[in-house]
Amino acid sequence: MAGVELRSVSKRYGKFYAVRNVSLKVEKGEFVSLVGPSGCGKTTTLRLIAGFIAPDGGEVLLDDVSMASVGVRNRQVGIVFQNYALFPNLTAFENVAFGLRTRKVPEEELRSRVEELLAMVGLSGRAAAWPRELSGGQQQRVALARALAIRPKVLLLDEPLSALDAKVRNSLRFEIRRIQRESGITTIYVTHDQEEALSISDRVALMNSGEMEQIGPPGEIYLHPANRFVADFVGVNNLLEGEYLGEGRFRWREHLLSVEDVPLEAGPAALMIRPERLVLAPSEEGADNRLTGTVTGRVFLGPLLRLAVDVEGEQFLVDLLNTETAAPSLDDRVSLTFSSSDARPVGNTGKIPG
Amino acid sequence: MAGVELRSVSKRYGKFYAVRNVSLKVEKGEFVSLVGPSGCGKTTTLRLIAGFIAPDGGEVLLDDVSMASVGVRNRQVGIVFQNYALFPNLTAFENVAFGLRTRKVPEEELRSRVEELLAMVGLSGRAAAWPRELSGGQQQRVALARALAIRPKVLLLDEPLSALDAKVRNSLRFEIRRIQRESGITTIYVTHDQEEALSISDRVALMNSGEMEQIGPPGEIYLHPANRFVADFVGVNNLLEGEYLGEGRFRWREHLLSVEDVPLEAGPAALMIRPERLVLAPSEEGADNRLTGTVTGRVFLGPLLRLAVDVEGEQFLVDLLNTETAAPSLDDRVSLTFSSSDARPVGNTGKIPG
Amino acid sequence: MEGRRGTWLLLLPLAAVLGFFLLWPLALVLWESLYLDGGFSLENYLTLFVRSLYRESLATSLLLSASTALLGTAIGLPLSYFVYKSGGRTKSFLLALTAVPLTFSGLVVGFAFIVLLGTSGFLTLILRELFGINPLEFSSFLFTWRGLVIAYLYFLIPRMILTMTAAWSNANWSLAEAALSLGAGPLTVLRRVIIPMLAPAILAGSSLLFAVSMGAFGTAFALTGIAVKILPLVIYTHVSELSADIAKADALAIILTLVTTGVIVAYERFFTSPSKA
Amino acid sequence: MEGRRGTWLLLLPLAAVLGFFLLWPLALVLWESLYLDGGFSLENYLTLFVRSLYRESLATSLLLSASTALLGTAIGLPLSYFVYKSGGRTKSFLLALTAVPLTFSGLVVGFAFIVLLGTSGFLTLILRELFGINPLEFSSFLFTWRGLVIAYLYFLIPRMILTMTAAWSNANWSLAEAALSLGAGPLTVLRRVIIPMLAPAILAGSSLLFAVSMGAFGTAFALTGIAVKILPLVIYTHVSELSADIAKADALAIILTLVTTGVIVAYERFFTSPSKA
Repeated sequence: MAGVELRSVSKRYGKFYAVRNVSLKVEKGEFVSLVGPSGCGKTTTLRLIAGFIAPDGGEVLLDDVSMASVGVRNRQVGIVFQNYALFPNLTAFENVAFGLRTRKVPEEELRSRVEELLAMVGLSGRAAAWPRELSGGQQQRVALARALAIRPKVLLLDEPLSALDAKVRNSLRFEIRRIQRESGITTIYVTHDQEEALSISDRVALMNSGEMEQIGPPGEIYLHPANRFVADFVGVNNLLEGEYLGEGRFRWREHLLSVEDVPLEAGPAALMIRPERLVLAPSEEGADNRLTGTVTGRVFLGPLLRLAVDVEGEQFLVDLLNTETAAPSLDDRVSLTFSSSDARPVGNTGKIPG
Repeated sequence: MAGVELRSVSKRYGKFYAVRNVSLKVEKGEFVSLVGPSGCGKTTTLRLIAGFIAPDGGEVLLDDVSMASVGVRNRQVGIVFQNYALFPNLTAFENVAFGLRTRKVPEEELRSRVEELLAMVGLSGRAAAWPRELSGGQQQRVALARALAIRPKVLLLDEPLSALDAKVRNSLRFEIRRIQRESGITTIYVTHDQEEALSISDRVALMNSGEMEQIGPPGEIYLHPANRFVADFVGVNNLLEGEYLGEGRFRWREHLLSVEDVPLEAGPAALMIRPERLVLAPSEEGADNRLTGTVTGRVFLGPLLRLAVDVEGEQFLVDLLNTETAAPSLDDRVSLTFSSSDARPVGNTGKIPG
Repeated sequence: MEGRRGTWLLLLPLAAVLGFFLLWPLALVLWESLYLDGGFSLENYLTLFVRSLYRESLATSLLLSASTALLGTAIGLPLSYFVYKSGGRTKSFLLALTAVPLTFSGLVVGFAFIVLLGTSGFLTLILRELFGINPLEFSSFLFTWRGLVIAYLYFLIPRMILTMTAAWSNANWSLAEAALSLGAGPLTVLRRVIIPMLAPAILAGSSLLFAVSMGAFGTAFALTGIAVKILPLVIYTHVSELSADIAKADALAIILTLVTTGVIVAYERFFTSPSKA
Repeated sequence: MEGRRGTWLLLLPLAAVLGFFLLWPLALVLWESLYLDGGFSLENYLTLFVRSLYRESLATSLLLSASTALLGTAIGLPLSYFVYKSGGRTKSFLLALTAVPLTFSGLVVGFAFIVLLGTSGFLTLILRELFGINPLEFSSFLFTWRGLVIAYLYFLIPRMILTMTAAWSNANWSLAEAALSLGAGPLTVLRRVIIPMLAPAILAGSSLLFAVSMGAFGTAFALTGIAVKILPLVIYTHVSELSADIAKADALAIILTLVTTGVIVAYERFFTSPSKA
């Protein structure tokens, strides 16, 4: 059973397609992120699901029921906005209670439900607080509790963490996922931050210019991007411009490399190698897929140590776990190797829907 | 020779100390970050160095010369602001030329210098553009070129990347460092983002409530935080509340752990273990520093795979490099070990100036 | 910044002189209104409440101002929503159009209404042709305080529209969307979300309308001469006539000023208080 | 949002009616000013430029408005910086104080100046005691257009201060700091950074001052009766006197409206154009 289904949904503004022929099926209880650069249509898609706007073509279904003639207030969706959107003239308690009051839930049941929700988001003690007395992170917790109060069919989050600072963003991200897992609610999470999307989602849907580029689990998106746009968007990558020769062979400058055998036409292509898949090897041995260069940069990224290695004028990034085993220093000569399954040729186009 | 030196500098507003007794010595050509939560005094410190405000006590020296009686316009400092602060009525070229024109640099020399600087920040083609025609990242590049044009004694950057989005932030960060390295200019970089500070600085100065908590190279701050504030601020950590018994012994619940031998009084303390220093071991063997638990979370963080392991109700984070070697799944029983040198007891106070 | 102290030294005397300049005339009016036969007395004020002319003029002014504020708000509020919603170029055009009447002299407005609705006014004559109304009867309405309400609305409605269009633009629409998604009906959204959100702006707008109506002179003077006894006109007659009674005019001016300033200050307090909804 | 179409349907006729209501009176005045002896003619306008009374009244009005706009800007600008810099509670207090004169009726302002500087005015009498000046000579100044400038400044300087205080608050001070750090002196910073940054606000403020001066009536009327020939007063005499010449008044009203609206519209175009500095 699908919690949310989009069937070839489009939304036009004049001649501009904000969303074009988008299909997506989200299982009940699944956590799916819509991710992409600003203006890619992810927020429009969310608003189509919520019912704030109506599609020009296609259909939106919640729990397998078409929403064509159902308005926002009857869709039973919980929404969390980037700007929190708490009612400023109501306390935290009354904000969470709002949806229950419109549903005329008896006072006693309402009280216990609100208290349970505030406890769930870790704000039991702040029931009487006004929104302006709460920090941004706390306000967003209240907004989350308010959205969940009505036991929605689907929880829609529109860049819920973008207005918060890095520390709060990181911790709240995992808390949202924990709460989602506990309540088992179907969730659609819109963000422009690929790291955020990859870290908390069951599946990630990557959008660009109103269309779906790829849908899949984080690992698949990360390791097997459908095209260069996806490869570029999902994060740090070594992308080598060269020529795919077919059958798992790729030419980069003078080097003939053994790479993943993908269904891509022979011709100009880019080779994608993740920084953590490049392995440092003693400089002498001869082997396949070996490139020799000089360490030109060394960056400390918390748990990671990121090296920049100059190979024939091209800069390669190499990620090592930041443990005390001897890592090369600046200006050291190093050899980089990689297995053929970690080097993926990508073309400029091509979509892999999930 | 010190590029910048602060000698017991203080700045009060009424009874509130924005900066209290801060000393800092930055070598010529060094890149030092001032980092800390908002309101910690880092921006005030920068403004004291720039000369926008005068200290109530102590002294600011640039190139070993006291600045007590030198105003902003004669200090020869280059400043980059969070909001770019480009002159909106001047083109990119004229913005960069501004400081040279006030210095009455001959037209020909000025022209070649500005073009060289625009090339350095990768904006050769945009000399005639108005600031409003440039993206945020491009505007900040122009601001950087403008600050460097006057060949300043010190470059001061005040949260230069905070207004930019994540992708631009990440790439511009390293470009700033490259340009700084090439021009060899003494640099002070203010940020609230610990990851940013750790990744590009020669040394990091961590401030809190107007005072210096710790000054040192990124690796030292990261691995040997002086106190709990630093340990907490610099990033994800496993912090176990327990008791330090002295001589490298620490009690956490029923477990007697062998830890780093630090000059800390025996008594209640926290034990800090970095997620990447926890090692997964086959569940059966018996050894020192072994904790057994269940995998409750599994988060995909690009090059990293972060596991949450529940040990006796306490959640431990474990970072693995995201390579295809078999990582444990949810609900697997795992054993965690760590070497005594990777487990550092920290007290609530204690400062380690650099 | 450098040289700030110098700037202050330059500005302080200037500020002192001008603060004095701004407040002195009013202080003087106040002083004169309290000074009677070589001593201080509230008699000028007491007279105002005893003599029916003054009582009635104050009552008429308050009635006129309250009516225009109320009607102006009621009509301007939905119109401002319409302007806000039109968006883009239409919105810019409508806003420019709305701003036009604000620059008219009050006198011109009064005058335009005479041309339109006066005894030999354009509309009056049309209505006589069509329905055989009596021009004198019809336009006599224009020269009462009720007629003034109509004329005042002409320049007050645009003020309300401009105030509220800004408020609509700054409104946080996510609040309304959140309420809808939580199952609230349109009326509940209006009552519990939109009105509390706009309340400060609505109050600001109507206070402004009230204060402007209290003090307006040109329109009333052009329309009714001194026939309708409203405060500004009564003050004028006391100053201009041969039997000038300056002390009474002083007291009336003080009362007029207190009412208008009071309304604006009371609103400011509300608007800038930290507990605003 | 749901039901938006319904809202539009409700609002459109309302908007149409009111747009008509707002524009009709003015259109009518325009029509009447062009309609002469059963045909259209520009004669009413031509007369205005031929007869010296009209030419002079237009010139006086423009001179008065330009002077008040210039002086009001020159005095209000540094004062607004002072208000902005005072900060915190002082700033709130000064802003509240500044807003007070804005709510005064123009009539009361004129009246207060008579009490202060008139022939038997408070200051006049003091100066007579101290320096033996001739009260008649001294206060005769008040009843010329130059005297009006002083009185107008009373309510125009606060307007300028309020406009500019907002502008100072929105100013990007980093620009000035950047210029200083690049070695620019205070004068260069003022000339190349601060003035370009504030230019739109300064122009907005002085346009407003100009437009308000053009249309102001109460203060001038209270001070000088109809002695000083400025446009609003000339219009008034044409309507109120027995020898009412409505057509001329129409033409004058149109010209007055064109000037004030023109100034504001010209400013708006500049301010909202994408190439603003």
